[in-house]
Amino acid sequence: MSQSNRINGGLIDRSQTWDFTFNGKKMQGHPGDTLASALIANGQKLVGRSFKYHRPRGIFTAGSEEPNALVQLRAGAHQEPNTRATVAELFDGLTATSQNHRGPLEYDFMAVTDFLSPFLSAGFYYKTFMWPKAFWEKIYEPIIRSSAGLGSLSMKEDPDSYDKGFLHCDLLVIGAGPSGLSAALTAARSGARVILADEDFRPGGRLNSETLEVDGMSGSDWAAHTVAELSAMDNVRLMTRTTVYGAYDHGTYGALEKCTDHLASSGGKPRQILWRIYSKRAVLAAGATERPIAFGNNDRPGVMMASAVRTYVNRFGATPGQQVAVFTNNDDGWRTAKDLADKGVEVNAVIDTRNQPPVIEIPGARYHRDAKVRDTIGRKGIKAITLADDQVIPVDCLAVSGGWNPNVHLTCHQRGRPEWRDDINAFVPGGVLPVGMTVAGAANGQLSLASALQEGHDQAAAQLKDIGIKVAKAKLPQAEDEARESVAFWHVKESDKRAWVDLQNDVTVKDVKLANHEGFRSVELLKRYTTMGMATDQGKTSNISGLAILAEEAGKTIPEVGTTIFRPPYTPVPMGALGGRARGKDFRPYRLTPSHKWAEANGGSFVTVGNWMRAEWYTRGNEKGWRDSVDREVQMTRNSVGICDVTTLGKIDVQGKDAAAFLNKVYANGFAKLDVGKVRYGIMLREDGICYDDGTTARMSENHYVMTTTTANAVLVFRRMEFARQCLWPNMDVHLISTTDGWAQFAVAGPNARNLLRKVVDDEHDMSNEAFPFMACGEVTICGGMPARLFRISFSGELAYEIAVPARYGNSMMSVLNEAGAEFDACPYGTEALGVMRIEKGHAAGNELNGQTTAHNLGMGRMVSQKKECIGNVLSQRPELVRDDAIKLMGFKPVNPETKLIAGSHFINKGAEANMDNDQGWMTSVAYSPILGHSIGLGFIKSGDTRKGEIVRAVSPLHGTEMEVEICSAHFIDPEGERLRA
Amino acid sequence: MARDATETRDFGGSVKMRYSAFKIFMQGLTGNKSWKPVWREPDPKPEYDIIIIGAGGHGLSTAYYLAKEFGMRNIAVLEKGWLGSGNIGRNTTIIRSNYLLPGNQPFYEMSMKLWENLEQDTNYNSMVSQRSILNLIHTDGQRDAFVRRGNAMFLSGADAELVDAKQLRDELPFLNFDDARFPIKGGLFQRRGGTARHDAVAWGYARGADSRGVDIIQNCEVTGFDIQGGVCRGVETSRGPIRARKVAMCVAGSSGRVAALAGMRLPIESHVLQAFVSEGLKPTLPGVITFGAGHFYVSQSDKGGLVFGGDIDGYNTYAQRGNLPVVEDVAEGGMAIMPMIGRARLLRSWGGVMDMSMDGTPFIDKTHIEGLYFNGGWCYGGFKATPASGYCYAHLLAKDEPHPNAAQMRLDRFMTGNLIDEKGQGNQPNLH
Amino acid sequence: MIINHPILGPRDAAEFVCLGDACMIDRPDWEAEDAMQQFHEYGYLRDNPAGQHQELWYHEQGDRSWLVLTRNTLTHEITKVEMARDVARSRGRDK
Amino acid sequence: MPEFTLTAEPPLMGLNETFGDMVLRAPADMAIVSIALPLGGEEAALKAIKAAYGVAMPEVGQMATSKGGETLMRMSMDQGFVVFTHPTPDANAIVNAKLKGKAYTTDQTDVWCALELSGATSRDALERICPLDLHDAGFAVGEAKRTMMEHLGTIIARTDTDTWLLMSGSSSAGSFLHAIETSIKNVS
Repeated sequence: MSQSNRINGGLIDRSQTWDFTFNGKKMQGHPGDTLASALIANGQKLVGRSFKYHRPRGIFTAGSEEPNALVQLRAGAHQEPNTRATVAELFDGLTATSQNHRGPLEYDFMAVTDFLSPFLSAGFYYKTFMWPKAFWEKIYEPIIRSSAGLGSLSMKEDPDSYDKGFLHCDLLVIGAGPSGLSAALTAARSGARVILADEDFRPGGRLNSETLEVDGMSGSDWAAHTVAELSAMDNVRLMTRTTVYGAYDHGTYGALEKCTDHLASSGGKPRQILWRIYSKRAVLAAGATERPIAFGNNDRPGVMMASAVRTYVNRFGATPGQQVAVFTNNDDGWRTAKDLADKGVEVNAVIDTRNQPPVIEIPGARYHRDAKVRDTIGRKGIKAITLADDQVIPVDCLAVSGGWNPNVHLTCHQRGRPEWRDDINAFVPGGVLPVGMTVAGAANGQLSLASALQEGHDQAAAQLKDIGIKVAKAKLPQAEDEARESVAFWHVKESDKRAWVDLQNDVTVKDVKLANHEGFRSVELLKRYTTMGMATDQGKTSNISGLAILAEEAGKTIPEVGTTIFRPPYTPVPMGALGGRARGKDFRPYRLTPSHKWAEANGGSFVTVGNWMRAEWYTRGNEKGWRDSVDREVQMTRNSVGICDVTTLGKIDVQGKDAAAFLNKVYANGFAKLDVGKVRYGIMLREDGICYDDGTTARMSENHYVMTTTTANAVLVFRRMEFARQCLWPNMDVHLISTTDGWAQFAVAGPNARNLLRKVVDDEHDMSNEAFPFMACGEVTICGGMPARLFRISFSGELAYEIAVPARYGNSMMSVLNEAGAEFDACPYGTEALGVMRIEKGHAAGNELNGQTTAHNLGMGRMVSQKKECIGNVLSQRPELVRDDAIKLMGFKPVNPETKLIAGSHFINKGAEANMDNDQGWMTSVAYSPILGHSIGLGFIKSGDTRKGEIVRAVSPLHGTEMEVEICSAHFIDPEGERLRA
Repeated sequence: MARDATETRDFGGSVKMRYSAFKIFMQGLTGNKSWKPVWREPDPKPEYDIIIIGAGGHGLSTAYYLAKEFGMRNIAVLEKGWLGSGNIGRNTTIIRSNYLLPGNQPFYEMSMKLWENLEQDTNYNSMVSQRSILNLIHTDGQRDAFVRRGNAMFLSGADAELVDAKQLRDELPFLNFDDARFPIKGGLFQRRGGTARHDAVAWGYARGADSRGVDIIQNCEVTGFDIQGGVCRGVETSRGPIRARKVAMCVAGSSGRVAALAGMRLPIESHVLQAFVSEGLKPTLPGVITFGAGHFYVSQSDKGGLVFGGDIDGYNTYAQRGNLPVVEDVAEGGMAIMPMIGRARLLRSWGGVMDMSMDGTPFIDKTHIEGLYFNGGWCYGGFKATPASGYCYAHLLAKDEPHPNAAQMRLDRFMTGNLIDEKGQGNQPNLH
Repeated sequence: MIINHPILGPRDAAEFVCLGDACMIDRPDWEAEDAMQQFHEYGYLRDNPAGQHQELWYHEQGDRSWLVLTRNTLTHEITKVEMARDVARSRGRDK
Repeated sequence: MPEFTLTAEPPLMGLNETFGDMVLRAPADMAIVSIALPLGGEEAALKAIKAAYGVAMPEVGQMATSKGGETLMRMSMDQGFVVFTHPTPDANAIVNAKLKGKAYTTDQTDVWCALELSGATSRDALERICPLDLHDAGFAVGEAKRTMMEHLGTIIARTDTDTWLLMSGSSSAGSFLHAIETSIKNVS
């Protein structure tokens, strides 16, 4: 019985038939179908289970407001939970399964909750599950969790790719229904840059669902003609399958374009694109959403929105039932009855809450005026309805119309607060709308076709005028004004059965009443207590009814109760799309050092340091673990010479007549009197007196300095120096430019460093200790004329240089240095050996300069000049920061040399209990010193400078360890600095 | 704290009902018709011993502990909107005590212990769920810092557990171990950390305070202070003046605005933190996962939504909404660390206004105006502090001396230099 | 947000880094007798207004200029964008 | 004769790829030197630039090309770039000499890597990563702007109707190329 409910007409392509499956059942549909329309055509009524009571549910709407028909689409890693069947386009081979049930959909074991519903009223869980105490997490909560939720993730990596993009326009038109098309047409013909976005795959909005005419054509034909005209224009970007999901500041909108969701496979292209649209002006033409009426058992499969029934019949050629009744409080509902009857579907009753003559004569239908549906019958699909006067009418579909709610969502994303309009019994956009946005058509409460077309034009014209674009004269599309009278009618009071307000989250009229009774009287409290409007449909079909019932219950008017506001996104947006390309290895860019290739070819193992990849060590033939390599690199360097790529250190060119004075302000120590050809170590404070970076600055010429920063802080230092230059001392002639990437810089360290460099540096440069002593710098040439910079600085504590060449020569330079060093048994060393050597030397690095420590703590308190204006020196002198018993950076060695120290251990005095009150400080960095043959550490400890030789305990309860350590000087090797001056 | 069991008498006269499974059963049989209002809606009296400004989590818990632990009853909590409408109603519900510094960690551990007994204490199920919280480690330096922190946690009586990548892979196989830009090297767990149902925390405290006679007055905005000769004697409100012996500000997110009414400038800026929830999903994540390097943290609510967030937007604002760059930044972090969430959809986003303090640490202190007290500066860590903040603030208000666990949370610490800067970012609020 | 840069025109705020209150331009005199007190206020106390706010933004992914925005913290409306260097000079800062 | 020789290996050396109507290539031997205008010496510096290149330093965000083929690119009020074809690592010295010390110069050649993207649909590709308005109304030929693409600071210059010069940090050249290539593939 394939497509038993397929009827004539509709905007589907019957020349092709596609196969798909629902819960494994084979079905057919056509291009132009949604999954929902195809399910309806195939007579599938039951499509899912509700959230709390696991009630059987069917398709309720025909759009993105769908609360019931959520399915898992596709399979395997492509499995996509909670997809609304009403917006999922059919494709050949589609597979869908229902969700939120245990056992088959028809016999959900969890439906037992429905029978327990008297005990599961709103907020019941706040009142129980508290005894015995341990049961909440062990028993109750796991049960709640597994029965809650809806669909499942595959737990596999999303196999699709996503992209992002940026668009700019004069006018963004949101929604391609009648008012949107009219607005776009006006703007496009006037030459404005227009973006027209619509969530549907077929532009036209309700025009595709109705039998109304525009300019003498069917509405859908007019839409197609208009779209064709717009598509042909260069200044128009027509974006179908594109939902504008959020209105952000200053005319920025977020939009999601679904590119391949309607295809069986994405074919390697991005599945979706997340657009950021920068608009000068916007017209919101998002239409309106029909709302239900609450009555007993109004959630049964087959109870549908009247407009949705019309959509399925008119647009998709599929009827939701063979025997349909219409329940309405307004004129519009009658059109459903008429369209059904016109298509030959039996309409056996029209029930209008109003006491008035029929709006339209419906052949074959009995008219019940001033009547209400009290209850429905049929657990897995409606079989009959019971009216308030107890008449029972057999139906297999009930079309319900409770009036229309303008889609004001995007108007609320900033400061807009909807306003109530009594004449249409609905909220319309109100308050302060997002900058540059106006609203047209049904979204603005203009619910008739003619007025929507007119307002689309008018709003677009007004917006263009506002940005100085002349509006071209053109004939307006013409249509009749259809009947739209309605009354406010929210729920059938005669119903003694549960009447649903929020279908997905199972919130009933009784729950709303209970919340009000218990004191949850603000709309926001109601929402939070009952969870009304918090389901995946964000309450598109429930919120207004809910608050109308709350108002009734509290004896207030709807405007007095107010409304909850809508927040982005308008419809849910996949995380994959929001993440775009930035995932996996593409999460952040990689920065490679100039010698990266050489390192790859020479046993380099890499580590991420910020965005940089640095060689952490270079493995040689027989080395089994990293320690072998690192110990060797340290020993070879200290014994002869080692080479390390230190390009990642930030480099800033500082130039200008006031450069010296400027540096004197940004460094805490003196920089006013640094000679040309000299380098100085400097520490930088934040304004709060904390030491945040250190480095060296070399004076290359009278007005030219080259500064280095730590790798981690390069960007921050530059930013703060620009701040000082532009905002604090704006009249200094000083200029900054980053050259971090421009120079490949290598440390050459060890007793043979000079000997090695002599082979590379051109002969005319005197490398002797006298001519080029410790802390000298200069421009040199190497390898026969190549410009380079040479600095005699040392992080390792050895005789050492750093030599810089233009970055493109860096890889070659690493090779040359190693070749030149071969005769000295030179070795390349990585960040680990660098770290070991700096700990041996007692130099502070990131673990010590962690943004919490002062120069006083670091043992450099005297470097902070109080005799000049510089950043941070004043506040560095606050009493708590200069206490004598402050923590001080010290060295630590294990009493038992076999013990391995642990960074992050805390120091506790011998005999004291290990607790916070007795905390003396912590170990910041540790290393195994191959030179000393035991583990060493740096750390901060209270009054450390006066406690040398004392034994304390380094405790790490995290590891369950405790060891005795001796406080010592942080300079484990060459404390007098003889090596580096050699 | 055992006194509570029998205290169900409403000072307004009616008898409060005690919640239990049996009560639910009986109510269910009789159509849920005789549940009592959870709180009264009293009119303000002309004078109170203590006025608490702000019926958010901290204000309500302060009132609750004042009444319950310090025997004070003549208290009003004034709220400009509906109770719980501040940041207690818009956060990511995480509870943890995994701080580093001595000025913080004992306080948060105190809070954790109060959380652990909250439901029994308030007779309200706030769904405290100790599902664990994990901070991922990506570099050696980060591990060193986390070891220091984990040990600080132990030293203050909390729990912590260091795991390596292999252990993590066994426990959370869906994390991106094989293709990560920043490889996962391990993590620091606090197994006692987790989540709680944020709104229910406010409701539980409100119900508990109300039943002990505290007047919770909604829709009552404070418009000024009655300060005479350096002494605060009450407040002006949208419902008229109310006198009080002590006035306690507790309006994190609006601290700047309210303090300005008393002529105070604060070491606080207001910033927006966005938070997000996905559509409901069957159980996906066991606990709270924090990917600090990627500005992303996430947990799953009992209802099934993935609740997640990241950094603050970074600009001063009082608007409860943010902008796209941060939305995308957060999602990027999520996709980078757990690419299996790609097909989950973000359902709703919102923004909460944060009191960002100058060192990232809050204040519970007297002000320079006698009789006026201040509680604020919670940055985006206020939710987990709710019980201890209320308890310590109540202690300060009742005894006029700080609770030992909050003794360093002083307003004058920037003058003395006793900074409590967990992140080491200095006096720039948007970096904390 | 869009920042209308005085030289470059409208740019997405994502290109910028926000520092905070423009009072940070007014760095106190380090030699004043109450310098510590003044620096405490400069470094720590903020008006934090709900409304017009003058604040510093840095165009890190642009021309590296520091800007002073006049922006409303309730609505996010930006009514003025100036080069911070000009503002600093007009407030008497020199070298 | 020196014992050792250094070879240049710029990160994108020799890149030349075609994708449909788009061509992506790395310009060879592109030298870049920044010019900072001394405070108080702006006029003299601008004069020296004009004298050296025969064209005036353009307004911020604009480019100007000299007869000799050098391009002046003004990146901010007090700083601009001169971009020219020059293989050896002495670009700074050349510019410095030309300006006779009237401005502060810094060699930026190795700070950047460059890609030139051309073709009728190049704008569609760039739309996926560039937040700037790339249409004529927002980006004329001869303009150069600095922005951010895929977390990378980038200079984008429109050198012809369908030709764009893109410059980003040289250390992240691989990621930069990957970002541009992905954009191209996603639209072609």
